[in-house]
Amino acid sequence: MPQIFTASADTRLRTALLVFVLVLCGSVLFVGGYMDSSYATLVGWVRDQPVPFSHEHHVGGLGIDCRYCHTTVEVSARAGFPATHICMTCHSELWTGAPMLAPIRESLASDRPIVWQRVSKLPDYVYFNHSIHIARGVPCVACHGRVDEMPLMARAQPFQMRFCLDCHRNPAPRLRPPDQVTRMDWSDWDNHPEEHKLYGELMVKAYGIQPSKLDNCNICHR
Amino acid sequence: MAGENRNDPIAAMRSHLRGKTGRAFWRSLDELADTAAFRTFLEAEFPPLSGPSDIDRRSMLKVMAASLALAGLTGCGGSPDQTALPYVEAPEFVVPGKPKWYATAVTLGGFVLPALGKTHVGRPVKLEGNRDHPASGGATDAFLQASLLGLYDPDRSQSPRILGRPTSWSSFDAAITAGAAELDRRQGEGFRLLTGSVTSPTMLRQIEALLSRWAQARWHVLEPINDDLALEAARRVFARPLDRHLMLDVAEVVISLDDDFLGPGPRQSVQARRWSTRRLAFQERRGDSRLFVAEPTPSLTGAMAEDRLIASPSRVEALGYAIAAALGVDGASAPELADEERRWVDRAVAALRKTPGKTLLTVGPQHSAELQALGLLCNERIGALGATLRFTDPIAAIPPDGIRSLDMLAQDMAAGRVTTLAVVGANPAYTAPVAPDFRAAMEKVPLRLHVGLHYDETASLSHWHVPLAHELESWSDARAVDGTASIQQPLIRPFYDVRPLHVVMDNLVGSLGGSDRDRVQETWRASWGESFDGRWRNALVRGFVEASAAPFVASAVADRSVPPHRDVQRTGLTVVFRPDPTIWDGRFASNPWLQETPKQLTKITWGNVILVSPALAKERRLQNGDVLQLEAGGRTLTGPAWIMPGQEANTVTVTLGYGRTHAGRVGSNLGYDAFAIRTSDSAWRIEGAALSSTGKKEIIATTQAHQALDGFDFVRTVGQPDAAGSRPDTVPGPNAAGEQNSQPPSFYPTREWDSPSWGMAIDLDLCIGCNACVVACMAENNVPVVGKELVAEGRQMHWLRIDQYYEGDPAQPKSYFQPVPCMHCEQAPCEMGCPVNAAVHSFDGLNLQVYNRCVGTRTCSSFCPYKVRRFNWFDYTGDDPEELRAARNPDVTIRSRGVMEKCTYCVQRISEARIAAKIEGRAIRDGDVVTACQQACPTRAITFGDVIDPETQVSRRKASPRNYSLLEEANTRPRTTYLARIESTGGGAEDGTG
Amino acid sequence: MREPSSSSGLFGLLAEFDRPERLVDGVRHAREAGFRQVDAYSPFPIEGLAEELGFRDQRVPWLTLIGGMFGAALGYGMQVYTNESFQIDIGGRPLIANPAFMLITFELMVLFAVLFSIGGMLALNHLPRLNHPLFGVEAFHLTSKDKFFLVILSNDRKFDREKTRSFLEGLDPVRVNAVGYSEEPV
Amino acid sequence: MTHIAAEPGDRYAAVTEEIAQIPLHYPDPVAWRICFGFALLLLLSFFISAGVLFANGVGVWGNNIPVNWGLAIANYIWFLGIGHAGTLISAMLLLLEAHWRNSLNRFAEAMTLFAVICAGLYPILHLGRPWYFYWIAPYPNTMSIWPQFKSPLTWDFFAVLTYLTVSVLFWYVGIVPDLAAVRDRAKKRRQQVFYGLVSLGWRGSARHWARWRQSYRLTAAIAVPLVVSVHSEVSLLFAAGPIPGWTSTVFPPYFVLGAAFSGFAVVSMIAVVLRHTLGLTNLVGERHLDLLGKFVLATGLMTAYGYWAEVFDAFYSGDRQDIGTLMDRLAGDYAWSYWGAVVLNFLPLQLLWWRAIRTNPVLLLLISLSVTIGMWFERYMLLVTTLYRDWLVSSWGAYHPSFWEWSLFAGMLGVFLVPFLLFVRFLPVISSFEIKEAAFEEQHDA
Repeated sequence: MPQIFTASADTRLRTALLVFVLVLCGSVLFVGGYMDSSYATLVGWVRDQPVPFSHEHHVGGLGIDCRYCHTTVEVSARAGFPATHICMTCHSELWTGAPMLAPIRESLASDRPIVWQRVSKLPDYVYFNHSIHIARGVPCVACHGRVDEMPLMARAQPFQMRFCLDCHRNPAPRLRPPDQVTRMDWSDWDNHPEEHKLYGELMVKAYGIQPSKLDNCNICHR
Repeated sequence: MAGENRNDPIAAMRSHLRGKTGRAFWRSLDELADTAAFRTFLEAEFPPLSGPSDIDRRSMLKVMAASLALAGLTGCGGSPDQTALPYVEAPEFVVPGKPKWYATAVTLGGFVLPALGKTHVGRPVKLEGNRDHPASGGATDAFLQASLLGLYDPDRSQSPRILGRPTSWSSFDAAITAGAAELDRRQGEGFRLLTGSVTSPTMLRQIEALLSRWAQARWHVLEPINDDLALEAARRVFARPLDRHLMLDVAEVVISLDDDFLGPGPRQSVQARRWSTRRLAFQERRGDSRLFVAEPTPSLTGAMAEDRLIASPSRVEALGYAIAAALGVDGASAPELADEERRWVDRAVAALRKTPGKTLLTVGPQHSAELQALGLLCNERIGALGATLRFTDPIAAIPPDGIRSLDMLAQDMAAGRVTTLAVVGANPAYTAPVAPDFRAAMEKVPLRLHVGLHYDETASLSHWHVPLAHELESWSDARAVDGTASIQQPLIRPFYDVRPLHVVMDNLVGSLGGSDRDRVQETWRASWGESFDGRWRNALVRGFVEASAAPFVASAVADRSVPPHRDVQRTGLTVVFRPDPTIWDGRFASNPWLQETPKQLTKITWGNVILVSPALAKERRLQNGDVLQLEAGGRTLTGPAWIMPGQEANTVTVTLGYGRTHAGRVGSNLGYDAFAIRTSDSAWRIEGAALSSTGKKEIIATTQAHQALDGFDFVRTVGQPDAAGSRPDTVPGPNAAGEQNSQPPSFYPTREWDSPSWGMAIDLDLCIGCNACVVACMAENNVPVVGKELVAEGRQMHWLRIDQYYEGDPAQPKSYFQPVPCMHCEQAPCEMGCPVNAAVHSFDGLNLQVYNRCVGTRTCSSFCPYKVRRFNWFDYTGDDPEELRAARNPDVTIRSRGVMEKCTYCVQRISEARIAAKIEGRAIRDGDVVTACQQACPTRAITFGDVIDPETQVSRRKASPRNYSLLEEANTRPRTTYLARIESTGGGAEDGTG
Repeated sequence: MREPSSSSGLFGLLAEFDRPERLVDGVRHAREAGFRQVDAYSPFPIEGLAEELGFRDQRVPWLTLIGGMFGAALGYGMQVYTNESFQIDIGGRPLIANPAFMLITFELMVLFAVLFSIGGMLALNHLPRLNHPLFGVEAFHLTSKDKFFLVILSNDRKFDREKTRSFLEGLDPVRVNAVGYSEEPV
Repeated sequence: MTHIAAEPGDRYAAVTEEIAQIPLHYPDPVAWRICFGFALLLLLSFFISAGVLFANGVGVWGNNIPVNWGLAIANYIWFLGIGHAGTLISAMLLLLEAHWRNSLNRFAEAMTLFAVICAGLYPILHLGRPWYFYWIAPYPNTMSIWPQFKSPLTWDFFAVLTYLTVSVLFWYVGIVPDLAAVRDRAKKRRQQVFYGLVSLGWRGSARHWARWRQSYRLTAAIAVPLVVSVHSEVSLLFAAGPIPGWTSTVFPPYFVLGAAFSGFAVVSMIAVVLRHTLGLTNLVGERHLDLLGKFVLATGLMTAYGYWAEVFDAFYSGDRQDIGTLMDRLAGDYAWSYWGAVVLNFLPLQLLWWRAIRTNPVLLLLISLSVTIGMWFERYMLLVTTLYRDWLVSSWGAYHPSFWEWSLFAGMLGVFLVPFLLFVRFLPVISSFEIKEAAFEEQHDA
């Protein structure tokens, strides 16, 4: 009986199988990697805004407190976007003619809201409440990052369930004195963890925070 | 088919196995009648290609997707989620994400239903009862809960029309000023104003102004469901019209002659609250609470009665005379009574005599003035006047011609004496009696003007139509049934191009411009003078004007003459009219929430039926859904039959409000129009009617196919306020056996719960099945409406349903209500069934449904013994119109297609309370969390709270010996438990009667 | 059993029998004659033939056992780990509900036992093997039909082209062929 | 197989030719094409129905609350049940050294394979959000949440997955030597390459045979308990819930036996059809029909016992809810499904007591058909009669499958038939080498 396949056919067959397996593993790894990549999480991606507002300048440079613009962060679920009037408190005096600020003036004139692009956005089935986090001393940087170093606002953390759970399951290390929550650069605190390593645990006790309950579904989903 | 033959083998087999026979059950009337409903189900469910056609059928709701930019709604950040729209100038005190509450009111039949409006960034999302209100004390009803949706109704009229064609306000202004000038010249001759019942001081002020300006003008009132006969009766007895007020919180014994005082209507929440006050006291053995009812057709009051007698309207009259005679009312002669009637009268009178001064006899306001007058005399005999029955001057203004008001108008129009007819907030073309023929007469009027929320039947008959602003978006005032005045303040700026009532009223007399706010303030400034500012603010904050309730008047009997009892010879059937329990006289026809709310006793949605008695059905071989032709007084209507247990044998009941032709895309062309046979002199009852079958069948969308309790112990009853709940005919569960809170054994570890851990107790002794909780739940939790066809297929979405059961002989059964939310079982089968952790348990005892994790295997529902879970078979919310999106509660997730949903114990309110408590650094207090259903309940039947803390209200109720859990034998350890209904009264039991 | 390197040019000598019994005898004689690099081919498994060839390999059963244990451990471990990593109260059931876990544990045990067993079998048999010197032999296709073959490989210590051929002739086969290496399909 | 030529060599040759020739020169290509075309039409109906389903949602079906499972789950159980016979026949009988199995096991296993695929599709199709079906599988994810391993559905997921994989491997390993035989008979280059590849270069080395036997028999030994476990777990999908009429300990054995019952019935049907169309009367002989008939009879009687046990349990417990459910089955709106199951599964079965009827292909076919339909009735009955009336009378409902459910069912038959017809056409439908082996051993024992 004549050979059906050449001797090299086996080599080719085995290579093919190997390649197939590799591609399989590869694609799995790729999908996994993609979900964590900033393409999926949008971490570090800047979005075009009607006005190129620089947190770096206003927060880092001028040292304006977060709450000056995000007025309701302490009392409401939402931090709140600044009303045009808040911008104009200063910019009716400074840079009054700056073309960059035209949309602000236009908004004030036409009484139409400025349409900002959301950067830190959670799905609608997630109910995040700013006020309680502030009250417990979870600093803004924990989720929003060093906005004082962001010329244009970008997402600092992957807002995935895993990210929320990590903190909810072990809040202690992230807690600060509530009066320091809006403080961006607190390197002396952050650089010497041993000096305040007890603080978090004490606060967790003081507030009666029970991480075992904080990862329950109804904490965030309704 | 399963009927009797189904149960005999059971009985036989059990007698073999258990050595004792089961009791003889009767199953649903349908099975007696060869499962008609299931056949209709079958027809309902077997349209081939049901898929796409389902979508089409639902389009009735979907076409609402009117695309319009809503000026009032764009600023709410609710727009496509990627963008954020901050305020330009942040309004003071408005915190995005935090709701604000405003005290206001909606009205029904002119009377105030006091409400607190919850708004998110200026958008009303929920109405709740006003706890401070002297009359309601926070009680609400389905109408109050649902009127929020009326605000967002996409079918509301949105521009003035002339001859049906939309036109501009300017052209209307031009026309109306010209017309007014003309009328000024003619002293208003030929001008007629037709309104609904009016309690609003401002409205009255404007009407008086109009009438004084035009001496010849005349004002008429049309309120299809009114108290005219009651006022007439008062006029007979007291020589002046008086409003009656039932002091049900005082009355320990109430005899109701066909008076459904717990039933739907403007007085429901107030009277139900009073009744529950008495009932609660009685539960603590403070005084008695007994209710005797004689009625031709089942009512909520009858369902709560300890002793219910089925009597035709004419027999009700006879009973009235018999009681009067027994009480010794002069001139009252006892007519012939059947034994059963005789015994009932004896029991009733005995009860009346027992606690003088604390008894009350009430006659249905739909009965003849003679009978009601007799009732008043009886009350005088038993010392009820001024005690359990008190009077005030009429709260609603009485038009010049009083009871004949509408007939006069019809005559004048027919005689051509009317040149201009202005209809404000009424719909005579639909609700006016057919005789005298109002519509025909109306055609004769040269200029017809309609002012209303919708372009309705009357509008279509009018030259001009003027769109009104909704109560929740305009300023007004009105009085509650006790006379307490409320200032209605808008919760939102009108988002259609419409005008407020009081502005239009002034437009009529040619004065343009000005705001409704000024006009209302004008009214009150007049009466308050100096102290206006303070009192105005106070009225707005509290939701009512302090101490504005009408004072009770001493009621001296002027005329004791008793008209002789005329015993009508019954020929044929008796037709009785009733308002529809969910859409009233049709004014709520375009409200999907109310349309989909099951009628309390029939569980029918999206339509009305002709109620016939089981006996009549048997005699005529009728089945549910058979289309009948009803001939009464020479007029006919056709509608589907519904066999009503407890209906008087030869009485058929028709309900008003359906069969509308101009009720928008939701409400038009549903059911039959009972106004078509209603004349002004037989407005509530027609004798000598005839019934014939058309041989057709109609699909009836009901949410409960089977209402026979069959001796199961789902609803338990006790004889004593503090007895353990059980039914004599069922094996009592552990609770019934007296060992409270003893849990049946289980394989699973018993978990220790920290406080707070939530639970609910529902007192079946208080629940009157009014549906307020059902609608409140829909409003709070964004529960979608699915439409008639899907309801007929068993796909309604109500998270909270009220099961209605009959027990006993179908001719005169006992009737029970049982609200069934999710039980939040501690050992929940649903959770065990879910493969993806979408149904899980929380640390505070909630049975959670995580919509965004659900993949829709529906195992949870298969495993749920209570079948309280609801599934999104289609995308029910995707193409909701902008308005309905605006009505949604932003604190509750909108469920997508293919996910399971169910009662959450209002988890959003729990979270809110928990976070608030944490920020304030305190524990959650009892009462911090009030679920929507609990808040809505007029009788305080629902309590909710922490079941670990023994001091909470709910713990105290659960400690009651009447406490039991539904389907204990399933051992699911429900968090929602029930308190057994008390069947005979403590007082009665003490001295052996009752 | 190692095959001779293709450089030798000759794979071995192939004897064809028309009856299974003859093949079995042939194998026995070859073994007795001291040949070790012997293999036999038949259309169906013949009881005891492999043993005659000195086949003592028990690795497949062992692999199956290992696979089974691995699967079981994986299944149970996975369920315990996942429940511990996110502890959720499910209807009041115990967190680690062993009776419930047994089912998946069993399923995975079976799955991996079979995977290991069959995977191992193919691997140890060096399959797939599309090209083999024997396929070059004219009559060899009958091995899947009704003929039985005995081959003595050229790398056997006692292999001598002539002696071995005559030895095979002595076994009374249908015929004896030399099996060579051929690169391309003929 | 005494009717085959006495000379063993010729006997082997004859068997090989008879079987290996079918894929190479199919006897009746026209008839095959007609059947295949029909199957393709059904398959089309599957894709259309699935499309409509995905476009609109599960609402296009007749499901509702309380009956929120319907045809989909009933058919899932039915198909999976059918899928049990193949493995049972080939694995169990292999271990029992029952040589007659060799004429049946190949196509029985193929039937199993495709039936299990159909079964596996249903649970995915019936999901509310099928695009998330993979959430049932445990994989590390950004939600750091896992499947719920205490749920019968998760058990099913693993059971079906395992069963499918094992069946495929078992079937394939069993077919490889015959593929080699076909390869060696193939003349056309295309056929040579195809069969050469799929036969993995099998050449019948004694050592290969030895290892093959080890793993084949071990797999068989494991497959038997697997089969039992799979349908037991499917039964828990019902029995784990607290619903009267479901929560019963008799369910696992009841389901497994029912499964074997329906499976054997379908195998008998296929056997009759194949032996006729492919002219395999001397390979699939009367003896095989006879034995199949006996199996159907035996499992059928056990299933009948299950029916009786159900009735007895309900009355013995005296529990109102259980009796109520039973009464709904006997006399409720869906009594037709109960009596349909009892009648079709029990009465015709009794004919199989006679050998003459067992060995009569037509009668056997008809009886098996009645059993197959009867078992579908049973699945439908168990599901619907339980759900449409459970605990609370207030939530009693009704269920009527919609057009799209039926069309999907038809489509599913296409999903089964298309691959099965391809198998019949292009692969050896009977295990030739095992027949030869059996012949060899019989000859030796003799």
